[in-house]
Amino acid sequence: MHGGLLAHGAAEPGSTLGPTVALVGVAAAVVAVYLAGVARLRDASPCSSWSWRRYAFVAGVAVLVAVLLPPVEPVVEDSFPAHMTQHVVLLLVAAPLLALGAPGLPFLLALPRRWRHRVAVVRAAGPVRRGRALATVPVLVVAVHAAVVSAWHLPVLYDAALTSTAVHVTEHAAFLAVGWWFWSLVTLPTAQLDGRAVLYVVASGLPMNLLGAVLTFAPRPLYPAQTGTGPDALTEQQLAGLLMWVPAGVVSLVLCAVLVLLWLRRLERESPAGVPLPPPGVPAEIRVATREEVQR
Amino acid sequence: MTTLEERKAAEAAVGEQLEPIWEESGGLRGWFTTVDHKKIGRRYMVTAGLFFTVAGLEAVVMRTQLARAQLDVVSPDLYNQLFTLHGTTMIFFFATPMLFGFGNYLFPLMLGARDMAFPRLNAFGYWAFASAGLLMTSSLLFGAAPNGGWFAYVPLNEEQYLPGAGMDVYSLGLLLLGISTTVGGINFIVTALTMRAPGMSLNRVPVFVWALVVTSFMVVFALPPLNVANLMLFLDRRYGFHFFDPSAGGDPILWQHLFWLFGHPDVYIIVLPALGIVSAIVPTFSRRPIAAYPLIVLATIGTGVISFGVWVHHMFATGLPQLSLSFFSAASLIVTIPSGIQYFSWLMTIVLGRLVVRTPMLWILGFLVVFVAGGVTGVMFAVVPFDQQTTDSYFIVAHFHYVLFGGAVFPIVAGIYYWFGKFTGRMLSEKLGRWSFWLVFVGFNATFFPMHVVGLLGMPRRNYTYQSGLGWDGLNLVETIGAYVLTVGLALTLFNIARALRSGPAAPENPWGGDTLEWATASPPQDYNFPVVPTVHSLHPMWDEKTLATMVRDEDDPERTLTDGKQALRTSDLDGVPEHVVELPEETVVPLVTAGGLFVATLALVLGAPVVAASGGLLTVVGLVVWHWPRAARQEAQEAQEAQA
Amino acid sequence: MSAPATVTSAATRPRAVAREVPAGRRPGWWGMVLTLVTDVAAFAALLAAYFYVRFVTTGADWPPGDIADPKLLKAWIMTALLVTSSAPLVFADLGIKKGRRGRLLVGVGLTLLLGAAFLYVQYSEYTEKLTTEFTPQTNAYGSLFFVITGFHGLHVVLGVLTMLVVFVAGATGRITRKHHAVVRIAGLYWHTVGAVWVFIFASLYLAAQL
Amino acid sequence: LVLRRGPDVRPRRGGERVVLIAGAVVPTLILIGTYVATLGVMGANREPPQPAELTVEVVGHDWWWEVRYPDFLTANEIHIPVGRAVHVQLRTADVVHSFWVPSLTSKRDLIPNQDNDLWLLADEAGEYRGQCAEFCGAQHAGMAFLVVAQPAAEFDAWLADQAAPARTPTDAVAARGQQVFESASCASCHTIRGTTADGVVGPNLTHFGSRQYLGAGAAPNDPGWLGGWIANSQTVKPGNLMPPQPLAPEDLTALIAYLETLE
Repeated sequence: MHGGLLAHGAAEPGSTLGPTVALVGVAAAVVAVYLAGVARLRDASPCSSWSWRRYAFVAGVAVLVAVLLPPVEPVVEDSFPAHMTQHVVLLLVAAPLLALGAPGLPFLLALPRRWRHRVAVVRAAGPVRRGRALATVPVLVVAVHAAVVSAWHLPVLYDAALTSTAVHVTEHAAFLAVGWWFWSLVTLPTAQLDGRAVLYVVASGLPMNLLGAVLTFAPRPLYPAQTGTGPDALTEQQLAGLLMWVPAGVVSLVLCAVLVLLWLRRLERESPAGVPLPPPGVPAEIRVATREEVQR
Repeated sequence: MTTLEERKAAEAAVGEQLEPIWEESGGLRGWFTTVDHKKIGRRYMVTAGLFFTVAGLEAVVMRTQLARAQLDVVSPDLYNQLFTLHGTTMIFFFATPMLFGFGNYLFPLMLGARDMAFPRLNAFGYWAFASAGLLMTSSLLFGAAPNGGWFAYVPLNEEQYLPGAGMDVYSLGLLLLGISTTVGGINFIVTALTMRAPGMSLNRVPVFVWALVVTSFMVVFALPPLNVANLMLFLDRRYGFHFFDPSAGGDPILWQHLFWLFGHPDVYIIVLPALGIVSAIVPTFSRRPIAAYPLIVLATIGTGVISFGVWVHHMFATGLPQLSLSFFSAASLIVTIPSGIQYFSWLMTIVLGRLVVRTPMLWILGFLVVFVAGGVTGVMFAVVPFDQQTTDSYFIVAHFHYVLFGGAVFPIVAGIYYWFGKFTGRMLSEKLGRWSFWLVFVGFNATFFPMHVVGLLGMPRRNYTYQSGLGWDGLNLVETIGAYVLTVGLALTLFNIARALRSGPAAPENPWGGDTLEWATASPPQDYNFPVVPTVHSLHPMWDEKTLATMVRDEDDPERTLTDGKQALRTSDLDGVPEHVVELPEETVVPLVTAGGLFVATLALVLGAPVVAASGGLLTVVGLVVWHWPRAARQEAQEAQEAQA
Repeated sequence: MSAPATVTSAATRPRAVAREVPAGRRPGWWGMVLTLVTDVAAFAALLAAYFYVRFVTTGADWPPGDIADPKLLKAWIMTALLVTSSAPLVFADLGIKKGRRGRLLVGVGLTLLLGAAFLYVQYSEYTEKLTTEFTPQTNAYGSLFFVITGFHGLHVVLGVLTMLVVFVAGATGRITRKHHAVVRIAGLYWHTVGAVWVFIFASLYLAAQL
Repeated sequence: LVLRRGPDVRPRRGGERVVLIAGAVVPTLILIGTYVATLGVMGANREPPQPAELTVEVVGHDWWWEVRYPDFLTANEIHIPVGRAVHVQLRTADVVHSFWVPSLTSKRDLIPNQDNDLWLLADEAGEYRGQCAEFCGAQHAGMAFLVVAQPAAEFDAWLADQAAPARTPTDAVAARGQQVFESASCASCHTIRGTTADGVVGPNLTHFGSRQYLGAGAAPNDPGWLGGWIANSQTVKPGNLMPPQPLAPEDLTALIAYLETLE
């Protein structure tokens, strides 16, 4: 899927056509395989959730393609704010959508029977099982997510990504991987959705908020390779920081709100809050106790 | 139908067994050793009420000074002490402790628990709060009150510009209080997570509890920046450190960031629990379940989260990059949306229900009127150009009094009228309550509404006097008269309280037909709150036949009566499934000693005696060790014995 | 009051309440976690202040003035001491869960010693810095350096004290298989203080070299 | 608003949709409108309608305003030409102050180690009162200033007057006053250009007589108030940094006469 990224850093405009076609092609293939898997799944057991999960996955792939299209890359390379927007979209839009698509099962089902069997054997093996168990420990996932996102914004690595296409591809792949992984934790049907999910989302957003604050208030350009050092560099950096801080914050806030509502709905299903009415009529209780009661 | 008589009969039998276990010693000894959340909660409220009275009188003196231009009632320096202390006391020593007092008293009752999760920590929190408040308030008597503004901007508050002990009292007093508030908040969270009655899943938790839990989470995250800033300020002032000293690499804006990183959430730390009180009272007097419960919960959580992102709007005039202002303006606008949701939830509850107006509801209606005005001006301050014009003028004084007096004091007074019967066993007079309300309502608006105008006319805040002929004179006089009316109105409620305590009619168990579990207890509640721990089946347990029935049905169930010792039921954090029985601590003097050590340390640092301070710290450490000394083995031996028997 | 009710019900109705081993998280665990959250927030505020002063008010020259880059040898030693000190504590915790008092004492004792060693190295670093390099009164950098490391040092002192209490309590048989929560909760504190040090080390020592 | 009475028709549920629409959706729309308007005004406020030609530097002191024009220093009075934008550089000598002229401009803080600025534009000639808006200590209330907007010609004349050194006194009493000023402690804090007085702690008094107020708006500048101010300014503006001046009565009279001649 990342084949198209190889065009990153391409100087001459004409050369983006090939990679664009390649990227779209790969994306289309992935979607096709996924949809085939879902079709089989629905034949086997009609489960309503797959109807909307399909849309989520397709939308996720579409968003991914849109922000990674080779013609986008030169723009991103020139503009710090655009670059940060790209990162935010990868982490906060594409990743949750893809995770909502829950593609594990459909991909598995799309495989030929023999392969499926082999995958199942590998999945069931002890070390793999333990590894997968470890991969669902929330604190670990949040920590890795935070570490990866922060690390790629250290000036050293950031500059490297700007100068080397391979590093940049790795960066995007890393974002996508940790984002997908993290959001699977929160959105997978197997996950017990509760208030903790909100904490995880807030915690995973912290590094971006912090970075946003630093970029907003820093008095000098911190990434000369991206912005240069001129007077506009500072404004550009502030805009980039603010984009990471406020709009990204709003997106994750909305996601949190949805999580809370879903959680309350789940609770309501399991143990209905019930809405009894107080005893009817104008309540006789609402009055001050009488003298007699005082004496009694 | 389970009648009240049936329940009483069932409870009396169990109560007999519980009484000797839960009874605390009386008299002076009991006063210092109690760990009962009800006594501590009442104490919080009384102490905070005392600070409110003092800070209110300070405000009256200030209004007197400002009645006419160029008056000489107080000196400029005394005026500066008064406004600093007024702000600091109202924000830190009245609003939050008062609401924590409500919380302490009501939390276990609303949750159907026997006490807070950490009763000793509760006592410690009170003693730390009371001593910090004593330090702060009494400093005025020694002429050493803080005089650099409750926001304590640097470099003004560096030793160089404001020598003397005033700002040391401020920084250390707030540090001590910060410890108290933090442990209080942690106690609320843990209590709400682990001590709820069986069956009380999170969607059956009263909104008031939600509000205080969100508040507590905000405390946990918002107080550290303030505490750190105060530590830095103290070190700067007393030991020549340079955190905020621009001549040695420090930065004055750092203080503003740290302070407002706390300060903006603090607005909601004050208002959210008060809104929780509103959400508790409105359904009772609307005779209907609260409308849109999930949305109101979401709004409460949302307010808490968003409020951390908007501190910069207190700094619109400091010359931050224009670009960033536009973003923070947007963030500040967003924070009003959750309040809108809560507001319309109350309105819909009233509209769809059958409103019965009694004094508590009257105060709530007053709140609904006043709070909306504060909300509208709040939106105005998110508009950068407007903020840059009106910030630090009397307009903002008007705004935050509408938000804080309107949003916190009105609900607090409503809460006092609502729960007074539960707190004391006596009912307040309706008639006096109504008089008090109307006087306060008129006085409040007469005091603070003209401030909008005078602010727009260019009068800056924190001025001990003003020049005549600028168009401010008449309005200031109206404000001062309003302040007197307001004072009389509040004094009437105080009188009402005093009268009721002496000769008020006895309070029935559930005088208002309320919906939450505190109304299932006696007025005032027994030491053990609930003889039979209820099993909760709905959001409004007292209106719910099934829940009421469990309090009779489980009369013989040892898991609901817990008569083996001073025990409480621990339930699972999300679903309220019983998990374990926890032993609660007996009364003890350790929290007092531990807090006392901290107080000695604080006082000694203010007075410049580090050795004494160190010994105070040592006392605290010793107290902590004694407090946490593992007693498990003793318990286990006991259990083994019991098992054999 | 006849036979203890909880035990009776354990025999007749094995409900959650009467389970032998306490299920779920105890209040003490929650209390410690929240205390640590607020504590970590305080460290975050301090480190944020540090970076704020570094990025906003000073130029590229850091540490400012004549102060040399912090030396790393002692800091590495301190880091190693504190990070390794967590291992014996886990050993002790797992041990007492199986009722092994010896493992508890050895583990806690080792942690105690490593913590004390950390404090000793910090003390020697402080003496060196204060006498030859800079003091908190030198400038804002000095203030930040000493307050951040000092605040952390205070946490280690409290941690060592806690370990001492746990050790004595363990030695006198007050901590048992069933009542071992105190070890787990004290461990939470210790591990967090260690983790915070890693951040301080990275910010004040390593990043200062950049 | 009709409250339901009579038969019990209280619904158990309901209201969610109204709450959501009235409490969240409608406010959001209103807020978006407000925000767009905000951005518009912010954009309009950023730059003056025409580029500012003159830059005035204002330095906040406890508790007065130093005003620096390119050629001279004055205090507590800022003169600007009508209809022309003036760029104001804001700095502080001590604590945080805030520059606010309610009728002309919003406020901006004066912060140590930070360069803030704003622009002033008066459409009509006249006097505009300004004051410190950030609490700055004992005499925060006594830290006012005056912005005087004058027609261009008048303004240029004022500039020329102010740039000149202080006039030498012509009568004997005033000359004696100058002597008192130079020999007493006045000169250690105040500067009068053209004399030996060159203190920099207090306001520059070179053209003191032309100013309307004493002590940053504390009192009108007339001989009576001035005498009281010099003798003991603490009675007029308690807490300000000028110590009482125990002068012989005739010295005081001479000093007043001299200062009033400095127009």
